[in-house]
Amino acid sequence: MTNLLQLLIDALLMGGLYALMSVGLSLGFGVVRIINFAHGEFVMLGAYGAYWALTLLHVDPLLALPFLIVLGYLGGWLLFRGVVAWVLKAPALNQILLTFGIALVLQHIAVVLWTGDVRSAMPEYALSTTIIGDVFVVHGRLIAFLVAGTLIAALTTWLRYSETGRAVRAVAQNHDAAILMGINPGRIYALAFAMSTALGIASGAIVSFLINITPFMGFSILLKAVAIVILGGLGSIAGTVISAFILAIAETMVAYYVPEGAGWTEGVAFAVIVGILLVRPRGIIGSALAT
Amino acid sequence: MGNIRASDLRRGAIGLVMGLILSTAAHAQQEVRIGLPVELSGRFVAFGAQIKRGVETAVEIWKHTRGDKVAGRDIVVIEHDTQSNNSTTVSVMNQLINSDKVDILIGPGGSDSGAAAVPSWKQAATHPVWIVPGVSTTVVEKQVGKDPYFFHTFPWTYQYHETIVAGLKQALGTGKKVAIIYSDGAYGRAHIEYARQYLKDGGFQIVDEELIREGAPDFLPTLLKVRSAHPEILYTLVQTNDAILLAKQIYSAKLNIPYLIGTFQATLPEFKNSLGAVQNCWTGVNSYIMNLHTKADQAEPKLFPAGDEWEAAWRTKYHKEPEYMEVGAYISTMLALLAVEHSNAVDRDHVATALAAQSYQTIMGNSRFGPSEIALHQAFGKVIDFQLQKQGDGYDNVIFYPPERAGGKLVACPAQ
Amino acid sequence: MNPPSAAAILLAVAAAIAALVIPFLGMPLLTDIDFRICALAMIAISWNMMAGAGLVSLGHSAFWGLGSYAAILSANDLGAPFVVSLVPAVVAGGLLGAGLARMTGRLRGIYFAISTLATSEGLRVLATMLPDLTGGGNGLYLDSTLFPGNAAISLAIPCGAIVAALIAWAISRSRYAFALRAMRNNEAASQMLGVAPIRFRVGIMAVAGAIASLAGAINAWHGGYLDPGVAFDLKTTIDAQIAPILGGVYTLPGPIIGAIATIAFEEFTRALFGGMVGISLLVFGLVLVAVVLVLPQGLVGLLRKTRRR
Amino acid sequence: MTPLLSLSNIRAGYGASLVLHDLSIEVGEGEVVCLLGANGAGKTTTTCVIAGLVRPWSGEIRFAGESIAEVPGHRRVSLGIALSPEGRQVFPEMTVHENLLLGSYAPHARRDRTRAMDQVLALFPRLEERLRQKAGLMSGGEQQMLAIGRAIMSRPRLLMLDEPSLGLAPRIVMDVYAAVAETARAGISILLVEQNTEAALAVADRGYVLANGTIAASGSAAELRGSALVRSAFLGIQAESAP
Repeated sequence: MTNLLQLLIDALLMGGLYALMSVGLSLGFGVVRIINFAHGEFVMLGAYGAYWALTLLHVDPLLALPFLIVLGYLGGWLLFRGVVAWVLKAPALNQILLTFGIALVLQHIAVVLWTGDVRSAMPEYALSTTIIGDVFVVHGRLIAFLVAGTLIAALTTWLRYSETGRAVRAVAQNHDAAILMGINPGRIYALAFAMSTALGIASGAIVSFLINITPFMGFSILLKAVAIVILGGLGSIAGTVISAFILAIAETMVAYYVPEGAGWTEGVAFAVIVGILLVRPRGIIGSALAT
Repeated sequence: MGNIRASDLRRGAIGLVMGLILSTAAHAQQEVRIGLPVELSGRFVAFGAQIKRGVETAVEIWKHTRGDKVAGRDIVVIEHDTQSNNSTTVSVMNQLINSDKVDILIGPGGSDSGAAAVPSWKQAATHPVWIVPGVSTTVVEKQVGKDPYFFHTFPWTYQYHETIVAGLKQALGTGKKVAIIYSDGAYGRAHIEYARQYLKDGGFQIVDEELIREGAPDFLPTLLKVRSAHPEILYTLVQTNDAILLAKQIYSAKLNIPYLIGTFQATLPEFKNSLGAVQNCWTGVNSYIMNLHTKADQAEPKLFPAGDEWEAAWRTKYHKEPEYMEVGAYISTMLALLAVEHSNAVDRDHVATALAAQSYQTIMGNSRFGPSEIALHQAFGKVIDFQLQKQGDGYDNVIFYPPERAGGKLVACPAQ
Repeated sequence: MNPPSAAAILLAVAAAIAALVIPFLGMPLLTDIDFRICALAMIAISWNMMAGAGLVSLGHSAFWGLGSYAAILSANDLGAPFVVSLVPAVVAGGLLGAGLARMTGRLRGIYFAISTLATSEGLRVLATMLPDLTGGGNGLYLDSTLFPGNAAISLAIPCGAIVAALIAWAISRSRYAFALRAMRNNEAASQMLGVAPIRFRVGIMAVAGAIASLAGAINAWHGGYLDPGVAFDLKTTIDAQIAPILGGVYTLPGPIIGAIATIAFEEFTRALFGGMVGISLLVFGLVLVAVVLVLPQGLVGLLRKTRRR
Repeated sequence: MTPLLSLSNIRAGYGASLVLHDLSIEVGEGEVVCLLGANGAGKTTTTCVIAGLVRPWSGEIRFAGESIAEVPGHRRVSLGIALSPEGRQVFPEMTVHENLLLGSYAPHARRDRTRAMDQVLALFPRLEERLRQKAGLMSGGEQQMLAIGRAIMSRPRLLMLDEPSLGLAPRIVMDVYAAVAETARAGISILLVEQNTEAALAVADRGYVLANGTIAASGSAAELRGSALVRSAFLGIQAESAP
């Protein structure tokens, strides 16, 4: 049953991408306790960044990636200090509306600067494939999977073994105890939010040669990331990565086996959100943190 | 706030209202008001921008040749952005018809906007002449029915498939196995019925029909199902964004299907620029294709110049190739202005009868309006089948049907 | 809620009369704006009711869309005239509201918001994938023979808005109000005081859902055309939040003043920037961010502050 | 000899409710001082004010001769102030080892982290056995040892312990207090906040009795042990006459 094998490979490669897209959101929520509704727009900006690097400067998206990550980090830091920091104590309503507003602004800055036309980056590895037996692997997807894997591995190692990484986990687990250790929570919030933005930009850069780039691509990405983060347990990085693969596999299976399945795939993410929230509001896989 | 008495409020409101009523009435005689309900932001911003450029150029060239007025009236173009949002489209149509009291409506471009615009036009007591240079979905044709004030200068869905299937039949004979991929939106749903009907009548064997979701990131599962059906022809009914991604994923999945059939997307610059080599051997239809070296119209050589001259002028003005909806909007505006000039009136009956009687030789062929399956006034229903074939380092639209305009033959896509 | 001053009552009555009279002034532009303000006021009041019980809805387009389809389908398939077709819409909205409240009983804050978002997007996928019922992507046209004329519809929406405002006013004076405020501040504490959160939550969500669906239904008749994208448009969810936030959350006049401000602002940006692609919605986003940062209590909060000083 | 820590006329509370009314206490260099009092007397608020988690409404805090009221919470550990907080509050998802590493997060502590680690593991051998285990899965007593160990890792001059014996079996309480005594012998001044009067007075040089936010009595450990006031303050009954 070659098609099944092919489906699993596609799902696996797509799962890596979904993981990178949602890990940033999960980190942001784990530490700063805010679901950033503008996360999809950071992915969009990353995609445009890689696209313009390739078309104007003839720099391959993978070479542009480090610069985009740094830019994303700085942008995230400024956005946090300038705007997001003021609503940390505000009720959930204000936080949701604020990030919603930021999403609207970023979306339409993109429309004003680059119009609504469809674009996609086309480095030569985007479409070339290798055939193994009668299963084909698209180079672009494999590369995206590998880059996503390395970035997530780097993130988890940094969180586990570095001083600041431990400090971030400490703030996420117990804000007051972290202060007693000499950790400045304000700085850690800004750092975590900036990293979450940088991760969004990075996933945008590697998505630029896989799917279409438009100013309005952010919203559907956000909803998928929210479904994954909720399935994986809010704030748990490991849970998020596992549930990213689960969602990718579920979507691919529905697309293939259910009649007119391609139409229903988007419904899978929403069914997951509603289903999980009713069964176990704190998410299933990762041990969720007390919000 | 508390101290304003209710009576003051009332007196102020009435004064405002009277002022408004007087001003609109006075303007009616000396103007011809053209309303543009166009998408200037949102998903269909590309179509809206094209229509706007087409209308602007037409008015400019008219003023250049005939002077600032038409039949003694100033030309006033009123444009409102529908934001590619159907509820905004309803309010924009209401505003143009009832408040701006336009004489002629031109637009919108996208099928969804067109579908949403119909009810507010039909419900208006004396709805104005409405020329639509875009919108292919027959949902609109069914809603508009035999209305004498509706003019369509763009092919309907079935006119696409009538010509595509005829071209395929002439090139490949009958009995070939066909797989169809269609989108779950208005576009796909509208086209699938006619595609099925014309392909069956044309003697083709439909082996697979697959639905895809508009804006989905991954079509591979669908392509695997198509691959197991082993079709010789892949017939796709999707709009620009999905068409680009689908073309890329078909290429990387190495489906090796000899004939790749699309509808309009192969003509769009976004399709060509985004795909590069991947666009090779995709076929499509269009009512307008560049450098067909059409001749100028005898009666109005300045308003409808020769193809090459008009295209050159367009390139210098906008530094880009002209696209079909720009040409459609240009011609629609010219026809409208000529109708006002011939009938020397702006009321809808005179303009409608004058429009229906006209016949000019334009870049998109003869402009005569005739009945389509349901609607009364349809122009430029004839489409041309073409295939993107590699010529030197670029890709050209090689026409293979109808025979009298063919410049080449349909070729199978190279195996990967 | 301190008892409203005489001026406030006068203003409310004047606004109600204006909303009812405008459609008959023969001013189409004004009638269209009046229609959109009243429709927005209805969903803003509905959203504000939910927010009053501590429930942040990100799925108001679900109620709006469900109401639209219920009305148009009952008209086209069952031949129900305008007013009769509003009944299934109200019932559908109420059931969805109550269902959501019961289903998401334990969820608070962000979780509730996300489940409403998922519900509205889920309904949009359902509407797209069931073409024989809803016409799917092809869209659904109101059977024009049933069209009761613009007057009836232009009158229905202000009545809907006035009814919604009266319901909100009635609730604010009932013991519901104190229970809801307790729930908003601290669910556990209110439980101890004998307030059954589930019962109040279901009640409020049913009423608020019904109001939002009624607005959607009347708008569907006004527009005459429906497709999943229109019915479950994200913009409805955004507008439903912006109006109460702009006007002042948890207050009675807030959603109404906010609705007027939002539509006025929308017309202003469309007129001023209409021609330039995307600018109008960009400015709108900036205002949203600014309002949340600068005016958390919205205009009414500002008004109250200035009057008290 | 100026005291290491001195609080004068501290008024502090949460929101609108005042908890500490004009609290003044002192801890000398190398001294072990205990702060006794019933539940809700304001003991934890005191430690939070000193550690910088709670801003006092008024009054002065001086540490090693300087006023530290303006020093933010996360900088007080670098001055040498460490707190093992009420309820232990270890980082549940992290291992014992990671919790201890975090204890020495402050730059000055990071420099001789290995020596501090050996010292703490010697002081609490049970922690060495469970070094790789998640802190959240350990017993109350082990978590208490970890909390104290974590505080010691920051090389403090003043170690504050907030109710270390709460909810522990008597045998574990003895181990904990043995470790406290050994730490005191190493010259670290200790502020011991406790309800367990005997255990505290056994270790302390001097002490205060806190009742309803003010100091009801103070004196050497011996004086306090005998005084009726300690009993009444502890049981919360209002004593007729001050000693």
